[in-house]
Amino acid sequence: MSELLALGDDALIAAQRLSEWVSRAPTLEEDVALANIALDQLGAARLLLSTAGDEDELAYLRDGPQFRNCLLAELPLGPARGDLDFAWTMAWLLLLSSAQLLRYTDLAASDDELAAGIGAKTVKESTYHLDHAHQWTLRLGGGTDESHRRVQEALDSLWPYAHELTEGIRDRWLALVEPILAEAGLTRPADRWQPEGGRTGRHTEHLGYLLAEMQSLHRAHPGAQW
Amino acid sequence: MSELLALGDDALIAAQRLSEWVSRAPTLEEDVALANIALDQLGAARLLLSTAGDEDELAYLRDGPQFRNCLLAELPLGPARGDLDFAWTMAWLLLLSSAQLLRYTDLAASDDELAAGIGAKTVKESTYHLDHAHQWTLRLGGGTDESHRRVQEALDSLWPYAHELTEGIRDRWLALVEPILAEAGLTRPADRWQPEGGRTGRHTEHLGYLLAEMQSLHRAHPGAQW
Amino acid sequence: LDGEASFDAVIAADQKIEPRDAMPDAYRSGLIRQIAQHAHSEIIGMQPEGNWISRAPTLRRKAILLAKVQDEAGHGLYLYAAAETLGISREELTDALISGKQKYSSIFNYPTLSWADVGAIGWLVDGAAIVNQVPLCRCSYGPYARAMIRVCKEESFHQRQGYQSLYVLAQGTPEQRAMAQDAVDRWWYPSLAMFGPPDADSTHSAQSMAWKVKRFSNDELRQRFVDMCVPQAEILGLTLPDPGLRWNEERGHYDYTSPDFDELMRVVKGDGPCNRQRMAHRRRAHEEGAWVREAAAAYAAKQNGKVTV
Amino acid sequence: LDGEASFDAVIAADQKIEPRDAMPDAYRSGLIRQIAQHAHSEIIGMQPEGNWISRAPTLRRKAILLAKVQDEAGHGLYLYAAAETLGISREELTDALISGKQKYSSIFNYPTLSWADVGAIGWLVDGAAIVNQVPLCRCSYGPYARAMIRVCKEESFHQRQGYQSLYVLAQGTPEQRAMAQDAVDRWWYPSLAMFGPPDADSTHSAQSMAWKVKRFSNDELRQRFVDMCVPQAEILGLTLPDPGLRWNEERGHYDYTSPDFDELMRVVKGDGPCNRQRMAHRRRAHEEGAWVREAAAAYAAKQNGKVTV
Repeated sequence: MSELLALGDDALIAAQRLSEWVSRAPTLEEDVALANIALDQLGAARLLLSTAGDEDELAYLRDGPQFRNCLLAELPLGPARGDLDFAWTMAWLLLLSSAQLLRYTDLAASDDELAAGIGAKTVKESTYHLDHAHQWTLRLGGGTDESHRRVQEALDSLWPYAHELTEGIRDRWLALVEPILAEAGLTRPADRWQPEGGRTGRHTEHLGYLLAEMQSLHRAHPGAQW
Repeated sequence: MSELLALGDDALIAAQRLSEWVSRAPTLEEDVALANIALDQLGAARLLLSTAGDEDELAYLRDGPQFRNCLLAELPLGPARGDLDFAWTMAWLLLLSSAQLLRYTDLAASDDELAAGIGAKTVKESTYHLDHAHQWTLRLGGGTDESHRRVQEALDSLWPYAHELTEGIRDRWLALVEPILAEAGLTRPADRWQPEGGRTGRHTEHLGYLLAEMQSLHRAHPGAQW
Repeated sequence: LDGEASFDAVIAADQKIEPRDAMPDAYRSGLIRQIAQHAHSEIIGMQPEGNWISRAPTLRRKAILLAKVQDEAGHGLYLYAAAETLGISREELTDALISGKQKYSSIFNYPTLSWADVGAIGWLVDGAAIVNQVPLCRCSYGPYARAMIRVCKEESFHQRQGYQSLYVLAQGTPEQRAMAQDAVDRWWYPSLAMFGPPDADSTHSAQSMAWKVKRFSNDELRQRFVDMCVPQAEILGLTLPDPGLRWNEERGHYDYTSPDFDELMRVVKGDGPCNRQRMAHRRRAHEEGAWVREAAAAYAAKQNGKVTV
Repeated sequence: LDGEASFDAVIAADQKIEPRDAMPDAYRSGLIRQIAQHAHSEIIGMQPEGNWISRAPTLRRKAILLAKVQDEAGHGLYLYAAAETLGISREELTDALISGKQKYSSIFNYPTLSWADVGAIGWLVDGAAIVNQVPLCRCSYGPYARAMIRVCKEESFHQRQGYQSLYVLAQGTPEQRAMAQDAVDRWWYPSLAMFGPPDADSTHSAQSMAWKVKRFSNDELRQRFVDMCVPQAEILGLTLPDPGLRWNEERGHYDYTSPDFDELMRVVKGDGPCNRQRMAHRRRAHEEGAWVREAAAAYAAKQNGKVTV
C-alpha cells in the first residue's frame, strides 16, 4: 500500500498549501473554490492515510524524511512565497490535479475493494480540480499580457517537478496537459532538469517549515485528545 | 525577577526575528552586523532567562501566553513580512535597542549582584545596537526619497508599539530617541493607539508562528540531549 | 395604491418587501448598510479563524475548521447578492470595505491566540450572531430574510461544533483546560459587545423596529444571549469572567456586568488589537488580486467577441 | 630584474607575491577566479546552514550556529578584500556571482533536510574545505595566503563543533542516531566531490602547481580526506556509505569508491537540487537591498559635501 501512502501524502501536503490561501484569494468566489479544493485534498488524504495507519499519527508524528509526497506538492504557493501569485498556484494545480486524476482513475480500477472505493470518490473530485485549473489556465493564458507572462513563468518553473509526479504515467499525463497548454496559448516547457527525491523521503528545504507549523500544536500536547 | 524574564523574552524573540535576516541583508557587512546583533540578543536572553529557570525549558516548552515579551519584539521583520524591508527593521531596532539600553542601565545599577553583572555586559552591547540603528536611521532618513519614505512609514507603523515597550521609562526614552529622529529629518509620530498585552501574555497572532518554528525540533524529540 | 402606501401595507401585513417593490430611500440605504456590514463581517471573519487552519491539531478538526471558514466566504457571497438586489454593486461594496467607509463587526478585531479560541468563537461569537440573526429571518426584506435562513442554519451547525470542540478541551489535559478557560476569559466581553451599545445609546434602532428589520432591542438580545450561555458554561465546567453574574428570580433573567462600551467604541473607531492587521490583510489580498480579476475580465470580453485592441 | 624574472624568482624562493608586484596575467586572472569562487562559496554557504538557525534545538546550539554563519559572512568579506587587491571591485565580484558568470562550490546546492545536516556539514564539508585550504595558507599570493590562515583557523573550530554536535546525536535517541546516519549518507559523496574532478580530468591544475597556488592534486587531497574521516566515523559509530571502503596495507591508504563525477558535473552546470533556489535567494536579497545601498551612497555623498541634485 506504499503507493496509497504516497498519494495520501501528496493530498495532505497539497491541502496544507492550498489552505494557506484562505482569505487571500483574488475574488470571494475563488476563496470558496480554493477552500473547497483544499477540503477535497484533505478528505482524500484522510482516506488514503487511513489505509496505512492512524491518520493523525501519520500526519502529525512523522518527520520530514518519512513523508513520501512528491516535491511539487510541498513547494511554497502564493502566501508562503511572500507574494500572492495566483498564476503560480493555478499552474501548480494544473500539474498536480491532472496527475492525481490519472492516479485515482487507476485506483478506481484496482482489484482491491478499498482502493477502488477511494479511487471512485477522488476521481470525481480531481476532475473538478483539473477543470478549475484548466479554466483559469485559459483565462490567464488568454487574459492580459501580465497574466500570460505570469502563468508561463510559473509553468516554466514548475514543469521540472512534474517529472517525479508523473513517473509511470508520463505519456497519459502529457496527453491530458499538452492540449490544455496549447488551448491557452502557452508554450509547453522543454524537459530538462528533473528534480526528484520526495518518494524516498529526500525533500526540499520547504517541507520542514510546513511540517513545523502543521505539527506544532499536536506535538506540543503529546497524547491529548482534541 | 519577573522583569528579568520579560527582558529575557524580549531579547530571545528579538534574536529569533533578527536571525531570520541571515543571508538576506542588503550588504555583506550588514549580514555580519545583523548576525552579530542577533547573537548579542541571544546571549542576553540566555543570561536573563537563566535567572528564572532552565533556559531551554523556558525557550522551548512554554506556550505563547506564557511569554512575557513586548509586542514590538514579535512583529514580523523583513523576511517574515514577505518583503525584505530593511527600513522597517532599522526603525524596529531603533525603538527596541534604545529601550533595552535604558532597562539594562537600570539593571547595571541594581543592588542584586547577578542582575548588575548582566546589566553591565548588556549595556555595552545595546549601546552598539542603538548606535547601529542610529547610523542607519540617519542614512535612510537623509539618503534618497525612497529611503526617507520607507523609514518614516516604518516608524509610523511601529511607534504605537513603543508605548508598551517604554512603560515607566517613557520620558528618558523620548529624550534618547527624539533627537535621533530630528537629526535624521524624520517626523516623530503622534501618540495615539497604544497596543499592549505582551507583558501579561496577550500577544499578537504573529508570536504563535514564531514559536511553532522555533520550538519544532526541540518538541519533536522530548527529553533528547543536543 | 401608491408606492409608500403599498410599502406600509406590506409591512403592516408582516409580508415581504421584494427587490422591485417601492420602498423608502432610508429603508433601502439602511438595509444596504446593515447587509453590507454583515457581509463584510463574514469576509473579515475568515481571518481570525483561518489563522488556525494550518495548525489544527487533528485532520478531522482541520477539515471542520476549513469547512467553516469556507462557509463564511459563502455567507459573504449570499449577503453581497442580497445587498446587490438593493441596487449596489459588488465592486462598490468591496471598495466600501477596503476604504473603511463601511464597517465590519468589531469582534474580528481581536486576535486568536490559541486553538481554544476557535472553539470559543464557535460557541460565543457564533452564538451571539445567531441570537442577533434569528429574528432577521423574519425581517421585512425578502432577499435578506431568505439569506439569513440559510446563514442561521449553517451558523447553528458551527456553533454546536465550536461548543463541542471547547467541551473536549475543558475535559482534556490541564493545559487544554487552561487554554479553554483563557479563551472564554478573552472572548466573553467582546461577544456581549456584539449586540451593540445599550438601548439608551443606540442609533438606527427605532426606525428599524418600525420597519420590521430589527425586532428586538440590543439589550433584549444581549440578555437572551447571557441567559443561554450561563447553563452552557456550567456544562462545560468553565467560568464566565463576570463576578456579577447571578440569577435574578424577580426578573427571571441572569444579572450580568455590562461590557465596557468605551472599549467597544475604541475598537469600532479603529483602535482594537487587530483592526490594522485585518484591514491590511484584506487590502493586500484585494490589491495582489487586481491583475487576476483584470485578466478574467479581459478573457471574458474576448470570449464574448468584444475584443478591444 | 624585469617583471617576469622577478616573479619567477619570488616563486622559486617560496616567497610571497604582493599586490603591487608584477605578475603574469594568467596568474592574476586565475587567482581572481579562485578567490572569487571561494568567497562566493562562503556567501552561498550561509543559506544551507542558515536554514536551521530558527529551529536549532537548544539556545546554545542556536548561538553556535549563528556565530558560524556569521563567520562565513566574515570569510566572504576577507576573501573579497583579497580578490580586490588583484584589481577587481566588490561590485564586479557580486555581479559575477549574481549573473552566474562565476561559480560557487557545488556542495551548497544540496539541501539541509534535518538538524543533523548541520553537524554533518561541520564534520565533512568543513573538514574537506580544511584539507583543501590548509595548503593554501602557503599559497604564493600573500593576501590570499594570509586570509586563508585566518579562515582555516576558524574552519577548524567549526569542524570540531560540527563533529561534536554529530557525536551527541550519534549517542542520542534512536531517532537522533537515524538522523545522524541519514545526514552522513547524504553528505559523504558530495563532500568527496568537493576536491574536484579526478586528476586525469582536472583543468587549471598543472599551472597552479607550478605557480605554487595549488600544492597537491585533487586526488591526493581526496585521499587525505578519506584517510582522516574513516577513523573519525568509527569513533562516531556511524557508517560511511561506501561498501568499497577498506584499508589498503600496500598503499598505506584507504581504498574508496569515487564519487559519481557525472552527477558532480550536472550540479556544477546548474541542475543540482538547490542551484535555482540558492541563486534566487541571493538575487532576491541583492535586488531588495538595492535601494538601501543607494540610500547609503547618497547619504555618504551628501556628508562629503558632494551633493548632486
